Amino acid sequence: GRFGRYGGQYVPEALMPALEELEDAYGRYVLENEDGFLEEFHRRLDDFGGRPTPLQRADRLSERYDTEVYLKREDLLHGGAHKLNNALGQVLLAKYMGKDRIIAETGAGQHGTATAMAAAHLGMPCTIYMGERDINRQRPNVFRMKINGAEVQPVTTGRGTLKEAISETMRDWAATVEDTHYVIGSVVGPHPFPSMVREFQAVISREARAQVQEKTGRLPDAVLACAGGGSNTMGSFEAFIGDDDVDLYAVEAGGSSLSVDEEAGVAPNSATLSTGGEGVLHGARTKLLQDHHGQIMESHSVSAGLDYAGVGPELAALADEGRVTAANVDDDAALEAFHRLSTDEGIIPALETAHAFGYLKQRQDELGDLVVVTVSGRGDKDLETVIEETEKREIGNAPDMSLFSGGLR
Amino acid sequence: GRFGRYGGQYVPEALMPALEELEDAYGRYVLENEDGFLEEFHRRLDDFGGRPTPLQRADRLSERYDTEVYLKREDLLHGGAHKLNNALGQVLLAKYMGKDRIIAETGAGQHGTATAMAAAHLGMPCTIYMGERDINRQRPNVFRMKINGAEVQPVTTGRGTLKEAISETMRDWAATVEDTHYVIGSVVGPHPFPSMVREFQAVISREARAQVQEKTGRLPDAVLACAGGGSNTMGSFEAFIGDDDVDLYAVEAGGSSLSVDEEAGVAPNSATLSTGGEGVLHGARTKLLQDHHGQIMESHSVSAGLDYAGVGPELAALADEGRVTAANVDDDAALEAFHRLSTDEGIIPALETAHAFGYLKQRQDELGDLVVVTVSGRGDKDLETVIEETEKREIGNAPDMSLFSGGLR
Amino acid sequence: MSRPDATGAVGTVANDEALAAAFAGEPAFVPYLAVGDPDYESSLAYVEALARGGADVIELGLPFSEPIAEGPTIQGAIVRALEAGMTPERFFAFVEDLDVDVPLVCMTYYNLIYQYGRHSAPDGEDGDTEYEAAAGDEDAEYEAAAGEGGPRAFVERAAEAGLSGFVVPDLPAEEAGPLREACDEFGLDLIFIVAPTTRGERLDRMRELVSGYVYVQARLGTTGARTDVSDRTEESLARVADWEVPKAVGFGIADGEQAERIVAAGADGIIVGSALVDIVAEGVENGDDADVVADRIEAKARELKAGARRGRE
Amino acid sequence: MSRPDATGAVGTVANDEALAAAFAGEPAFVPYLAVGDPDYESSLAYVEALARGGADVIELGLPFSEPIAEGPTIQGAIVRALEAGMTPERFFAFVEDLDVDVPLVCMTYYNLIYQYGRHSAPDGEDGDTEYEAAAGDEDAEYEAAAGEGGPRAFVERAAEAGLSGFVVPDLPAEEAGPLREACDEFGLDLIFIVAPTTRGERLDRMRELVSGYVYVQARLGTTGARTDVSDRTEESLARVADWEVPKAVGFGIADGEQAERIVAAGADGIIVGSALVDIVAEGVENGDDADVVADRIEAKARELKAGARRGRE
Repeated sequence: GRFGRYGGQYVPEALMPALEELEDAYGRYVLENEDGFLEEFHRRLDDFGGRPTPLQRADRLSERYDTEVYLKREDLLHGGAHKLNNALGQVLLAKYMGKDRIIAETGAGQHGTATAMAAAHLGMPCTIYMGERDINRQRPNVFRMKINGAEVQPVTTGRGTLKEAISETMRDWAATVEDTHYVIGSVVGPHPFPSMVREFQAVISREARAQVQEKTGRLPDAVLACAGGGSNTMGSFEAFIGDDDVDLYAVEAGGSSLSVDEEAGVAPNSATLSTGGEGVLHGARTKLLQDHHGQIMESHSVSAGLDYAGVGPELAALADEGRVTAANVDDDAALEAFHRLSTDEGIIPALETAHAFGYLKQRQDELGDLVVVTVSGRGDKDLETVIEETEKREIGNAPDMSLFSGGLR
Repeated sequence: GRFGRYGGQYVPEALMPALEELEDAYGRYVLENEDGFLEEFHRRLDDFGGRPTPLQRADRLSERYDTEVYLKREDLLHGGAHKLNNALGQVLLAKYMGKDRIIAETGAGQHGTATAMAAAHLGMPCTIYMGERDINRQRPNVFRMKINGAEVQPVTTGRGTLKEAISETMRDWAATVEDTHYVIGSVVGPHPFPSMVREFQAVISREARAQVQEKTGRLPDAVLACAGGGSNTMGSFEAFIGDDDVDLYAVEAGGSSLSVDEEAGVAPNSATLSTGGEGVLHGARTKLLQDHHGQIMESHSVSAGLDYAGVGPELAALADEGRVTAANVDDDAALEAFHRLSTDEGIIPALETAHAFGYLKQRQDELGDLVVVTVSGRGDKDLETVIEETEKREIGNAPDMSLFSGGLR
Repeated sequence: MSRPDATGAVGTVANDEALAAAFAGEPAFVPYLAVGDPDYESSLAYVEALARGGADVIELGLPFSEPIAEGPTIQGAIVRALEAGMTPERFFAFVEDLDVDVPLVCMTYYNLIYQYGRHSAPDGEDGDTEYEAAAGDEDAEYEAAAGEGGPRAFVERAAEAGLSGFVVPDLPAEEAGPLREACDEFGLDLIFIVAPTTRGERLDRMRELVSGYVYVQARLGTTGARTDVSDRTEESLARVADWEVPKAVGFGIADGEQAERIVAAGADGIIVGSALVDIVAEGVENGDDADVVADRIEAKARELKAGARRGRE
Repeated sequence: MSRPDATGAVGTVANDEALAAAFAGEPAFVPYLAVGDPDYESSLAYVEALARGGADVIELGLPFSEPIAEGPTIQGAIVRALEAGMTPERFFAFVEDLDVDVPLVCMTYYNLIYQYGRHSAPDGEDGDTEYEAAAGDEDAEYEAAAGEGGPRAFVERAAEAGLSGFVVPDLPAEEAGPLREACDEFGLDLIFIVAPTTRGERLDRMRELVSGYVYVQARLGTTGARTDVSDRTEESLARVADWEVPKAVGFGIADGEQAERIVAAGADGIIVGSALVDIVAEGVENGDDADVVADRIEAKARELKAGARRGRE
């Protein structure tokens, strides 16, 4: 449960037995494949989820940047993002553990929809906690959860965003821990979640590593992945960690600025790896955006899915060690990259994903001859935001939005 | 170009040379694989599109209906529907033909988005015609097209729906036919479109036939696919046509009623195979919804993608021959099936797709022991409609919509 | 000029020499209007105004709900006519009501021709039964009930109404066999459109089937008035130069000057639709009296006819 | 009762026997309030009212922005306190300002303990500099500047302020080593929460680390007043029956009757938070004077204390 100085289990005592039980189940089913868990997991990931996802050469970006650019297409996973890898793994594990209810928190709604889908697929009742403000920003995702039969619990405390939803889910868990499994959505939280979620997401890089060698005969010079909590990042890096010549870039949300406003308790970014300090949040010691007292800051990103004040402890440790390079890209560059990938490659990426492509553009000359970028999700969920945010700025390569002056409706 | 009494080329003379040129190119590149067209097509379908799509056992439906139900997951194709198979094929063919511009029509927006994606992927300028009314009903899809760099041309004539958009696209083509390729979105229109689109979509059933044998060791008793124009249907059936023991069911939209209102020129359904008469529309002789004068009726379905007054000529011929059974399912049953698949299997289907599942429910006892149903697309695009239409009805298995009384925003 | 094997038998009033004759003298002016636009009575007045203005042949549009070959102007006329209740049977009644002395050609889409008389349950109100009664053919009725469509019934009725021929924009030579046969049976002409893209074998095929006149499409695209005359007009005319039928050029002719240039380029006649429909549309928009609009149409017809004449000088 | 190896050296005013002593006589009443809710001055009055009402120990909540173990009631109090500007340094000032004669326990989340004194740029305004000055330890200052957090500075300051111990709801025994060590160094108690799910080895581990008293969680879930007393309370008490520290039961105790039942079930004391915070929240909502609210709090405290006493009879 430790990654250098990070990790651990900073949770109420009532949850500790559940974490011990989960650690035991994770060891037996996931690491040791007891009862054929892994076969079932991978069969369902393939048939229900659509794995393996392709590794696609990006013809026009490769030409534009004079670098071989390959895309790991997690946007094609069922639900539209890499989130299902983890959600399906955990819901299945909960089933093996004999749990009979699933809870999860969600910010942008991607983890919530993935969990609701996985729970419906496996016949598990499911409650998703979501901040009221996020519910209003992400109504289509809320509806998808409800359509999949999940109960969606609005969280009205605080600003009504991800941070509050996590706290609220922990509260539910504290009361129901004996028969309920909490599906944490990223490589965050108390041990064994960071390891377990990374293990479920590692399928991304295990596939990508084999695919890139098959297509190009070699390993890439660099792997780029956007980083919020870090599940996409850790999943995209895991199989390459031992390949010392493969540079790993975790691209965080630079937001509107890397500065912070302590008075207001706001960091207008989510660049936790680059700018955060060590602390304890949501069950783990890791890097955080916090004020000097240790109160957690409100983070910000144009991409709701990166908008989190913490980051996975293992990723924080890898960044400290220098194995992973922490980078960040601001809102403007992410939007520009969103439009670039859409018009040049016919792939509308999630705004989270767009950050990785923003970095690719900025550092195209330094990343080597062969770069793999994970397309962590599709951008359908972000259309409304992209319209609004594009209108506010001068984005040279954006299409004319005049048809949409009234928004999507 | 003939399928029994159906098919042909009923188009303005100005377009005939283009059809001859297309027929020639289709024969050389697609049928005879000149210049390795098929390798490139399938490589791009795999890497860009995400093929092969899985064939998934639907565990809970299988139990519910006491029949082995397998799902062909075209909803996992890039763009969210089977439409890309055809769009990518045609845009690539246009490139091989030396065309330098793509046009297409779209109704619900699925074909338009697929074409815009394929055109962006292959670097072809692209204009999509779409009825003004459809634009207002399907704004997210319009935005996706624009984001992919396509020009979206609103069609203001008539009711501003698919029918008018097709006519308008034909007009553009009549003026630009020498350097422009018209990507027709279904197995409709003049020869060679019905054959060519079927051939591009046949990848669905070629994969499914191999997959179902691999998973179950046998061929299915029945294959079910929803039918609007018929591209999903023909794609889902093609490889099974020669398997006489495999029953093929084309499920059309029964709308609110199978009756027609000649006075108003409205058929409140799109059940062309079941209720239509022979006639000539949009370049082909086929079955149509028309009044006794031969004027085309306004069709209707809760599912915009099935809402078309014609049907592919080859499908009409197969239905006449009895090889394909024409069936239909009304709006209520389709909505019920939409909710069923969502809650039971964790797959939110397109409303088009839901019709096939509505039929599965109605005829569960008659379809045999092993049934393959094509999930032609995902339902994200239909959320708004589902909220509205579910609120209007008594759908027993629908989730509580109270969170959404204000719609998606 | 009709095809050699045309018979004109079967008691029709159509004159299969009428179209050829219309092109025999000076360059022909062939105007088009959508029948029933904006209403039956006005439309009668407008067509008669065309005749007074010097029309040599009149193309009467029977509106179809999906006019894929028309531009926005004529499409607008078709929508107005359909909304005012135009049907194939009313169209024939209109032809019979017309008091003009020039040959009339029906321009419509194939589905209306194909469906006519196929259904056995017409609505009495709009007089569809008339034809069934008039046809009085038990076999044909049975065929219709059995769902066998085809152009014969429509052509027979057209001949009876006094029409001289057809232009069917969505019926290329490849699909025209049955209609050609019916036209031959009832002595009507079948006009084909030669497009700027039509070349080689396609030309030969059409030349074999065409009668009355050939409609030379001046440029690519759909119908609609333009201010330029495409360079391609001369090329197109050259391709059909040795055909035995008269060559009428259409698509985009809007004024006398253009008419003059087209005829000077070698056309035997000019076909004008959108420029005339524009006048109807303007009248509808301004709420003008039908008389006033008819006068404007007549004046426009005179201008075009005069232009065509000048082209030959 | 403090652990045998606690020293209480290093010039602290904390009394490491204070908590044990508070449970020594009759059943202890241990109320909780969030410090600074709804403002500094009112909060002082409310805590003093608790003391007047018979509190034997008072748990003072230092508000943290992510209180994952709290229910909606205490969460509301924390939000109000943070909005009113409560900080760790003000919290210590508050403790020093308090005029009460009962031992005080700091209840907070680990990040605030961990961060304290780590940053070298406190804002003078709220008195953060005080600690830096008071500490006067060059090494500690260097450590803080280098970003090495840890509980030592916080515990030292707490001892100086006169606190007797800590309850840290997100710090299980596994992570409690450094805090336990610092508490030992400065003579403070570290209270652990035993949950209904705590069994076997986990109990042993906590028993080894706990001092002051053990907080027995009456039911699963988060803090919050309830009308029922869980059956699990007795089970939980049984699990810690042979521990040498007093057993205080909390979670869901709302009135004197419940307090009575809990003590009758074997508890050495009762912990009550939400029922008291409810009174504060009601006062805020109704805009009541702090004096009036303080009286209500004192009355509620008396009721609970009386209930606890009855439980022992």
